[in-house]
Amino acid sequence: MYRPELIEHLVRPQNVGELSEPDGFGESGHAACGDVVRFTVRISNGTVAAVGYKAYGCAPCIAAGSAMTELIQGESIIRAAAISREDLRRALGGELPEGKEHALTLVLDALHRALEDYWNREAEEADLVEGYRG
Amino acid sequence: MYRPELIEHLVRPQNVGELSEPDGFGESGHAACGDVVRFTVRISNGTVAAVGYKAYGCAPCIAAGSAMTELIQGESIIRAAAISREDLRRALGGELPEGKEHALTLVLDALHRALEDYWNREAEEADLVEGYRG
Amino acid sequence: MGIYLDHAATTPPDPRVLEAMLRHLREVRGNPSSIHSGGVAARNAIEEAREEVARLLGAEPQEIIFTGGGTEADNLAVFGLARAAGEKRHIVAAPIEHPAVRNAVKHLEAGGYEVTWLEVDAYGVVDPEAFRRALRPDTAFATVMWANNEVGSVQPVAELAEICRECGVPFHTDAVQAVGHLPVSVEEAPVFTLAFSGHKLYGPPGVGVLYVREGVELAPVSFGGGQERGLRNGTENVAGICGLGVACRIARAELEERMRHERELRDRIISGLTRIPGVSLNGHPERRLPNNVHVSVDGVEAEGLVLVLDAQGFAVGKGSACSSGEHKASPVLLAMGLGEREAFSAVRISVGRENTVEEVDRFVEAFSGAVAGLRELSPLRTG
Amino acid sequence: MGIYLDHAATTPPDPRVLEAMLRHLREVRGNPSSIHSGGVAARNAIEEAREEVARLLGAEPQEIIFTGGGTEADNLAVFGLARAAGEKRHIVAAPIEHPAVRNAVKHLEAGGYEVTWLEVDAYGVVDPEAFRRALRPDTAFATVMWANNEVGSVQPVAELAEICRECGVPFHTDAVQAVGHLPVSVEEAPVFTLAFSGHKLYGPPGVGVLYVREGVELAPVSFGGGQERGLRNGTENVAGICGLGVACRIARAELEERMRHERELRDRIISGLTRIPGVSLNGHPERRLPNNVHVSVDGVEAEGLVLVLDAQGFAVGKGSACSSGEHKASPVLLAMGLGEREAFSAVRISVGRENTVEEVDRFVEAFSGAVAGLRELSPLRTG
Ligand SMILES: Cc1ncc(COP(=O)(O)O)c(C=O)c1O
Ligand SMILES: Cc1ncc(COP(=O)(O)O)c(C=O)c1O
Ligand code: FES
Ligand code: FES
Repeated sequence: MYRPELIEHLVRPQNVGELSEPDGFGESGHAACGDVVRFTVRISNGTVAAVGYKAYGCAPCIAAGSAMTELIQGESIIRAAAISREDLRRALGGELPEGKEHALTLVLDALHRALEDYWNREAEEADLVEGYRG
Repeated sequence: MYRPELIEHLVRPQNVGELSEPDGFGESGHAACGDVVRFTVRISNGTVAAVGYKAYGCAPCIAAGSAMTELIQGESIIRAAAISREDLRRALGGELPEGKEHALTLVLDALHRALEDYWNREAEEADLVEGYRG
Repeated sequence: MGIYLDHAATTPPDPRVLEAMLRHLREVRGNPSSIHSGGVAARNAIEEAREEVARLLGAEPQEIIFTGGGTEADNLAVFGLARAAGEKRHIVAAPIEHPAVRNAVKHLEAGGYEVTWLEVDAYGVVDPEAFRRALRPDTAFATVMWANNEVGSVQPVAELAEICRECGVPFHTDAVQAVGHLPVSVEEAPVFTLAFSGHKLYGPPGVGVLYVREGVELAPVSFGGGQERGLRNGTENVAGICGLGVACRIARAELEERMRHERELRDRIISGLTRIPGVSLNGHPERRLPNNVHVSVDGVEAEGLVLVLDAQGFAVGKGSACSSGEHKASPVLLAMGLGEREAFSAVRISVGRENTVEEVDRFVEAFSGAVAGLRELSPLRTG
Repeated sequence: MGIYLDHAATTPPDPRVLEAMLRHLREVRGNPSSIHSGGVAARNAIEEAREEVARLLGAEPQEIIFTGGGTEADNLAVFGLARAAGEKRHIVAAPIEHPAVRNAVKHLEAGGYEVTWLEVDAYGVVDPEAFRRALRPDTAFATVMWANNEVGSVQPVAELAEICRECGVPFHTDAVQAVGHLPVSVEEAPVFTLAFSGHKLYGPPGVGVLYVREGVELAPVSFGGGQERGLRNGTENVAGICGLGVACRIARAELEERMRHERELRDRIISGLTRIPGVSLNGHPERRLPNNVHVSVDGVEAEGLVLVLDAQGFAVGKGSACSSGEHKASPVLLAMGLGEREAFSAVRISVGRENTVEEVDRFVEAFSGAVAGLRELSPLRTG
């Protein structure tokens, strides 16, 4: 049913946890299936210096979260944000069973929210620094 | 399906053939199944001195004919005529499969006709001797 | 090979069953319908197996119909009873039935039958008084399973069957999980029909049984050479049937010992798992299958747990074996009042003959560790 | 063990098939619906077998449905096509179909379908032009078997299927006697559905196949856990399915050699038997199954002949295997114009892989002797 790569991520998930005082926080939940994924990231010099993830849900969801942390670790924010559905799928060994593809959506969405959160904070900070209020 | 006793009679039928100039001749056929049994008997001193049988039909029919010849051989006409369905069934090892019981009917009927034929001839002969015509 | 704790999904065939099957596959040459001695040997082997099966159930051999599996037997009962009932178009059924019964009844419902779906209590058990009230003069048949395949609760089938007999309503029971694991007697439970499946009692796959009480009328649902009194057409699976006969003979001889052993392991697992916080037993605490443990694990989805345990060499089930491919909450658990999340967190552990105390102890430890790991992962608990 | 010449009734499983089955029965632990690795192994084994089957037929794996036998596959096609056809309530069928198709069609006929029973010629073969004329706009489906199980005649199925395709009528063929004995390709014959059975091609008993062409709609006729795309519900017979996969692989690899061997033996038997006065071949002289000999023996009833031969160690069949328990003339032979007596005198000899030239020569001699003995017994000939 699931590829060995996926099982490996499920059984030995990487970067589990929640960073304290993260630079970005993103969470996504799928209403229909009840699954939830959360990313916390620390960014330094425009690259992902640390990442923590938590997941509740189906096996692909848990595994995809773990795979994603490995894919973004040390990458520039831009490249992290550009990681595609296909990249993630590949990291899990290929095609997911029918009806499980939304696990990828969930994980991508949660990551994008974490990165967005970071950008928003940056923007806010910049505002504060520049004293600018639109 | 069939008992070994029946198979034995089928495979090595006894008293096959037709006596030449028999004292009694009897044949019976079953319209529905097309089976036919024929007995020829030679009677001496009121006992069955010789018997021949022929049969066309199902296995129980062939076997029952053979079994019957063994049962009557050497018996008095009275006892031969009294052989029952149950005697014949027993000689074939017991119960026949559903729908095959008429093989016994057929064989009993053919034998009874042969004995009747003998009686009729006897009666006729007696008539001729006594010159009696009713 | 790892430790197999999924006997409710399928049981590995007993070596004695394999031996009997193999003997037939190698030595018997002939279609049971053939009149030569190979055919007769095949026919006799089937009839011997029929006697073994009958003996296990307290039935007569001519009341046993061999089918191609449990589902086929259930379908034959449901459709056969419905079609034999003529104008009567009302059905009484439990919502906790296996899909083999539930979906067959639903098909009739879609075709115009009226179905009274009974309520069950929190243990998944049907109330006999409610059952009695549901019966009507136009009830074609009623059906409640002997024991549930998910939560393991045993139904008061003898009582339900007795009610049906009083009311003159045909009663079918799906005893797929019960036969070979509990005493099942059609003398004590006056059911009309009863289904079970070879591969659930250490017998072969691909062969099942429908018990049909003498005098009960079933309309045929398959057509062909007239085998099994015209109720299951097609050349008989002689080897499978013989294997099933042996499985039934063994079950009869070893049932008590089997139950004692399974209960011991089951109770050990139940007490070990329910000691973990947030783990709760589903199904009836006492009136349950001797081999069944069914728990919900707060904060953990079953799929991941099953796979993590699998990676450690323990095979257990999630939800019902038959629909475990889908991400849908089991209707059985919902009918018992569980929420969606509790349903998705349900794991079924079902022990068997060959399991040992040592194995289940190792399992409890592994389970505890796996749950801890997955909970650590969960964003729901440590917000 | 004697000499088995009844392969059309059932074939002894190939040792390689048994080996594969046994491997699965012993080693694989898991219901294919289970998600643990035992379940996954079972699932993978099924999918591998599906590929082997597809390859033999020139089909795609997803077009293969595993069933519990040939009859089940035929029933599924007949009822599945009929119910999927909605308002169309006309059926075209050959009178020489096996009961698995014939009785299913008759059941529909009794339920209000109109059936055109085709005529067959003296060889039992359907005329394509008459077939074309029988098709109507309201024809739900048409069905003609690939090769007849009694007389062995092969039908022009590719042509019939092509006519159906032109007319847009679904076409089912029962290829139970053909697969593994003749080249059967769903590429060359554009059938909609095609059925066959494991135990007729040296595979396991209790498992069959329905090929369902991509896009063809079948209404389900069984209900349960949704296995086999919901068309054949119930836990899969994994060992049986794997065995069938192996049987199909072997058939593909060895078909030509098998056919050559069978034809040689068949022709030797035909020429030997037809040399006996009053023995005549039934079925088509050339377009017949490579393993089938079917003769009528003037003045002898088949039952006795079969049993006498059996006592000498030769297993042959009388009439059709599926109804040989009854004393009824085969509808197939009657449709071909034989009289009742000729029908009752019919014997079927079907050779197989393991038979030798020496065996069939001994058989011809035994046959000749048995016929002579029974004729001597007959009151019909020497009045
Ligand atoms: C032509 C034909 N169709 C269908 C069947 C039915 O197959 P099974 O008996 O395996 O169900 C048979 C064999 O009995 C057959 O010869
Ligand atoms: C209670 C119950 N009924 C019916 C079935 C169906 O049996 P099978 O899968 O052998 O057709 C099962 C098993 O899957 C079951 O557990
Ligand atoms: S089932 Fe929806 S992401 Fe897992
Ligand atoms: S079938 Fe009628 S006597 Fe043989």
